[in-house]
Amino acid sequence: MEDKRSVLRVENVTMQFGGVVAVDNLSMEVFEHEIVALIGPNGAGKTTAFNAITGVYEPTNGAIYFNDNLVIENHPQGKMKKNYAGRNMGKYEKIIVKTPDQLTRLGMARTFQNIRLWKTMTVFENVLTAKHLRRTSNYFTAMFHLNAREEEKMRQDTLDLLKLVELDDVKDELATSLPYGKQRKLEIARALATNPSLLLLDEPAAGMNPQETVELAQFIHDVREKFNITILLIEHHMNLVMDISDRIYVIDFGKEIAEGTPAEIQSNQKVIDAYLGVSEDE
Amino acid sequence: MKKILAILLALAMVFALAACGDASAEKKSDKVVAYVLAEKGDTYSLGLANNFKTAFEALGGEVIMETFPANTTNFSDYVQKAMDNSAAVMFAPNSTTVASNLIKNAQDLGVEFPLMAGDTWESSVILDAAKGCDFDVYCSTFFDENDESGTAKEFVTGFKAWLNANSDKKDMNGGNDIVAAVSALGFDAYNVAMVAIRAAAETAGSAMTSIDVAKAICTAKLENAVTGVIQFNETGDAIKDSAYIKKAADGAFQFVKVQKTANSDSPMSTAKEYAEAGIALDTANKKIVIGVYEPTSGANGAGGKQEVLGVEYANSLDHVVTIDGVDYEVVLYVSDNGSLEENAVTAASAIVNQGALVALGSYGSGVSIAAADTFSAAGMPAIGISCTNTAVTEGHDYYFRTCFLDPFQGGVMASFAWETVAK
Amino acid sequence: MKILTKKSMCNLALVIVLLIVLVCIELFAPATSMWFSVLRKVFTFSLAAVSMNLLNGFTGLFSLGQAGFMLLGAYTYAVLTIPTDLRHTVFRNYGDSIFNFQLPLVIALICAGIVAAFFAYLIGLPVLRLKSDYLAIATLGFAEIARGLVQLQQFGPVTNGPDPINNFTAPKNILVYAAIAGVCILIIIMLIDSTYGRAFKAIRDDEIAAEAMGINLAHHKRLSFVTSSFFCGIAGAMLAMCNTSVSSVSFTSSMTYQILLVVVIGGIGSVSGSLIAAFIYYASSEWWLKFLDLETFTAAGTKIPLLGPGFRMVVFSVLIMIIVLFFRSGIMGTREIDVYGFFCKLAGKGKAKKAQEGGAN
Amino acid sequence: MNIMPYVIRGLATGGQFALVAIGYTMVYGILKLINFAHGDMFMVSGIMLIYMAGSTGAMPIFASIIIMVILTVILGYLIEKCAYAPLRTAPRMSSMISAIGVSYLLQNLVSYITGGLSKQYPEIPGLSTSVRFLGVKDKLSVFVSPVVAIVLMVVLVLVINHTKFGMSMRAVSKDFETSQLMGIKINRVISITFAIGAFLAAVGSLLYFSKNTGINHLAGSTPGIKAFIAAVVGGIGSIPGAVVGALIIGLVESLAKAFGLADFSDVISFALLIIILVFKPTGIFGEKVIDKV
Repeated sequence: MEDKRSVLRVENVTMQFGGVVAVDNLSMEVFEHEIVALIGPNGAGKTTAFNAITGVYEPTNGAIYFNDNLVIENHPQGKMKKNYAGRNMGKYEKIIVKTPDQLTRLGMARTFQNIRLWKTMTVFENVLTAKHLRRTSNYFTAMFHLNAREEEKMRQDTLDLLKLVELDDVKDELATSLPYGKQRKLEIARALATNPSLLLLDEPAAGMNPQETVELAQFIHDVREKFNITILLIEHHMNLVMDISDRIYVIDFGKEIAEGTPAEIQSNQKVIDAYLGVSEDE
Repeated sequence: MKKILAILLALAMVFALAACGDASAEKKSDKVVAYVLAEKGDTYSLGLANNFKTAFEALGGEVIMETFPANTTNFSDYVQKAMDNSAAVMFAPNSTTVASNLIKNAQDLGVEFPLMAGDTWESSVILDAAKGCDFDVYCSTFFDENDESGTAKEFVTGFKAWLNANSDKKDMNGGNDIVAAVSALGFDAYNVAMVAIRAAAETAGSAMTSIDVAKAICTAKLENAVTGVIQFNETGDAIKDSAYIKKAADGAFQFVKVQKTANSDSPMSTAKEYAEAGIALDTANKKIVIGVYEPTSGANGAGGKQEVLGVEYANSLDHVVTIDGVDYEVVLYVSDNGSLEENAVTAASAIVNQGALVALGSYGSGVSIAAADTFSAAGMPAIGISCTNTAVTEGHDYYFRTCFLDPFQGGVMASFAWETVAK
Repeated sequence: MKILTKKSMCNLALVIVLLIVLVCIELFAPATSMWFSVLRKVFTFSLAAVSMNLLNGFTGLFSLGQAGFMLLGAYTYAVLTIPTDLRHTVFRNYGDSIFNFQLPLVIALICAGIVAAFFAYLIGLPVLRLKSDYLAIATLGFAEIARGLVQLQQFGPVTNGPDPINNFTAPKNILVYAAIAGVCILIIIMLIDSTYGRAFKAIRDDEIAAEAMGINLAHHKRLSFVTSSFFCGIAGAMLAMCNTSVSSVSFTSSMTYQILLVVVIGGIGSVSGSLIAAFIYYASSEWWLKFLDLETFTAAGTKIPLLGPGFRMVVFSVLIMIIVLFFRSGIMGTREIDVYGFFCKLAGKGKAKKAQEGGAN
Repeated sequence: MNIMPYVIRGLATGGQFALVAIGYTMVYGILKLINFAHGDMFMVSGIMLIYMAGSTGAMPIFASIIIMVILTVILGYLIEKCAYAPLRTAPRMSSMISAIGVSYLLQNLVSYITGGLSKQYPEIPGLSTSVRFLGVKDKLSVFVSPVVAIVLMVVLVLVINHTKFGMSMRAVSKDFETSQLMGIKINRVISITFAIGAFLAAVGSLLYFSKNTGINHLAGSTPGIKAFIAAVVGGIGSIPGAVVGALIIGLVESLAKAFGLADFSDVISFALLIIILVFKPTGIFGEKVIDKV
């Protein structure tokens, strides 16, 4: 495991809103070309951790490294200094804040739990617009259409991408008129259009029937192969997680309670207790 | 809740601070102080205010001048400022809408010094507002209703009869038959135009164009005008050397005095040169159109309508011109500029569109200036009736004017104010 | 990118036809016809409407500051194009203007745009972070501040204080207005079709998704706001040309509401909608519906009820309510003029049915 | 320089604006909508009284005041029903444009009826008499306004915090959908909110126009905008905030005039608005709202 390059390293990340500690000192690592899942019962802090990693929230404490260089670091400030309940109090001094678009520029693209496609745009335009991030033209060359070559390349790449994800047959449909499964695939395709090296999926199988979940599992697997990409996903559907994940982190009440391959996790007593509830005497 | 208490405590503190402010500390300047209040962004108001300031300071007085933003309705703070600076007179050349609130606020605050303004205050709105005030309200104007001299008397009786004969005309005048100065000016402007048209007919006959009328106006002279002899100087302004001062006293304007100042201008000897082709005489249906470019709606609607009435009354008395033995009917075309500068070009183009030979108006300097280029492009002369800002005629060869100018009016009121308060 | 697809060819043809009509009006219409003053206003306000649409319709930023930027553009243009000899007469109350040179028309227009864009950049820094309705009020506040400051006598030498500015170069030829408006609107259309235009539309549809796809919100909002204000400045300069005199009194918030009305009638998010609506609104309000304001009498002398000064504006305000309540998408909604598509529909009625059966089996 | 008269008149304008500002805050709290037409409703109630009891009308003053208040409340109710209810599900921009449309309609309608001329507000027996207090001579309405504003504020705060209806208003302002699920009749709550806002505007117009008696169709625009700035300064959504914000705005403007900044008085209140929006968008009393992804 060690010779693999570390793509994402989360160090002692804590999220505390007032008195509530949503994520408590979470540390995890995702290596190149891996599919890692972060699971946990409802309200375990998965989504909060995910939003801290993707720059939507600033973590109260801790650091996040992407391809081994520091992207986010923070330590308790102001009122939070007094009532900070977590550990590693003094370990982090620097304050580095990245907005979601800066992280995406670095190569971390994400999707959303409730699909957020651009509703007035067609399938093709949704993916084409995501190409905007990797543009080389500046405002004026684009305004006066002097970047015709780059525009042509963007459109061609979008077509190729849509073919890869088998959405080219509906490329001129309005994005929101597609069936649920296809909308999810489109959202992933749109994320891929920003040429990411790490894909972050926020409960991709939410609201899907078993048939669609199986198709999605296969799709995520293909994406990793075709695009040679690392994937971190948070999910509820156990069969999806067990089916495609290389490694799994389990968190409960914000704390990490287990880490390992799907087989280890299935037999791990703490995980079972967390999910099925434990008798009080533990 | 504790935030509310904190804020109310702070307000009480401000109260206490205000209470202990010593009332006696007003600076006592030895000079006679005049407080001038003008509307920000209003060309007429600021033009008059600046001229009053220079003239009053030249006479040895001290002037505090402030402006208020448009649409202000509460003037108590400004009146309070005048009282704090122990002003002897307040000069506030503003529209009647502003004046009605300003006078009422001055009455609330128990003001003793007189309030003065320019010609806009010569209207029934001011009479209502000034009812029961224990300070004097003066305004300068071009004409006085009970001026006994010759044509004025004849005009007043005729105009009153005409108003009472047509109820819709009376409504337009604000529901009464008080003769507004601007009606008298409208009457004179129409007659000057007629003199010019007849002079042009003499020289060019039925081939005459609006250019001939313009040239005729340059050297025109109206002896028995209601507002005194009318002749134009080099820039096209009537040569005026006196203004009537009136006081608003319980429901009517009382004539106070004629304030004279020297005016060294000499009348234009030769007509100006005009390049444009101008508009031809409508020989086909024997009609001469005179454009009436006035605000009949918007903030200055009231004044504009009264001006139109003066022109219409004059038209009812004299509306036929014989050119080369043929009788031409003189017809009026009223175009409303809604007292807004952005309508000026469209309203003026409508008059040009009607093929008028001369345009009369407008009430309000801003709209007049805005239309000047449209008239000059069409080669049509225009006679300003009550717009007093210098910019109306300056640089516009086609624009003339029968009323006096701001600098004149500012100077006259400054000398009148100085005489009434400084002695 | 193939520029000359069938669709754009037809649209181009339409533009050429309109140009020919314009040239005819310019050459043959009688000098006094109302077409001139109306068309000048139509071109001015269609540019203003399209630039407002770029901001409200394509980027989803609801701003009410258009009157302020037009004011800045109009003043910049007017002050920079007064002939040096007339300069003293225009600025007579304030000594002399601090600029004593006269710029050619095109350069002055660009300066008008640049000044408006510069102030847009300044006010944009603090204001663009705000939520939609707060942004509307903050920009409305900016327009009022701009008007309040420009009127100040202390700024006399620069803006001539409250006195109107006139005697600057004000062309009469409607083709000049058509050219200026045409070039600017073409640039805006090309911008909307470019990758930045797509980024603006992404911000409009879903800001959070746009940020997640790597679009720097603050930067792109500022670009859209500054560009829209740049073209608003030019529209302001054109308005100065139309009115041949500029005074801050006419740049009130009701001018912004009028432009908003034009954008709403045309359809928020449709450039051709704004153009059509600008023509209909200004042609009728300046000319066709002018009779609503005049107290006209029938032959028998009885007064036609309701007609009278101010009635025209009542009709327009009722029009806004009807459109915003019942025709929310306006004339064109978010569609653009598609002459080619229009003819296809007409010509291909039969063909389309057959194609449908063909496609079905 | 004795600033007491400026302070009193500043608080007076502040009090009058406060009653309008409360209307803005309540409507924004519930519907998240800036009711542009609120200022014009204030002006319409003034014009109504003129046509009933002023020079043109002939009804006794007290009867016409009561009728005016009732008519204003009905007007507020109608505006909500016709202009905002149909757009409840529409995008935010449409309801904002509809608000601007109503404001435009009211202004142009009154301008058409009055011909654009300003009319004189009738004498209100109590309020219009001038009186001397703390060394300042002015109309009674000047001294009464801040008191009335604070009293009505206290009454309203009690109603909202301690009555069943008040609770439903708070629920609706916190979360629209869930309060519907909880069986609160949304439309009734909204209509009553508009009615209260209209009532306060009517009382505010009584106080304001008895002092500034010349009214034309634009008389509502400045108070309307100043009241909204007050609502934002105080913290939109909070009623005490609206009153305190209005008092502050009134004071700032009067003191600016006192210290010779009269030329800038309109610019100052808008500058204050932008500063508050940028540095403390929730205003003095507002609470932070975190919108989740």
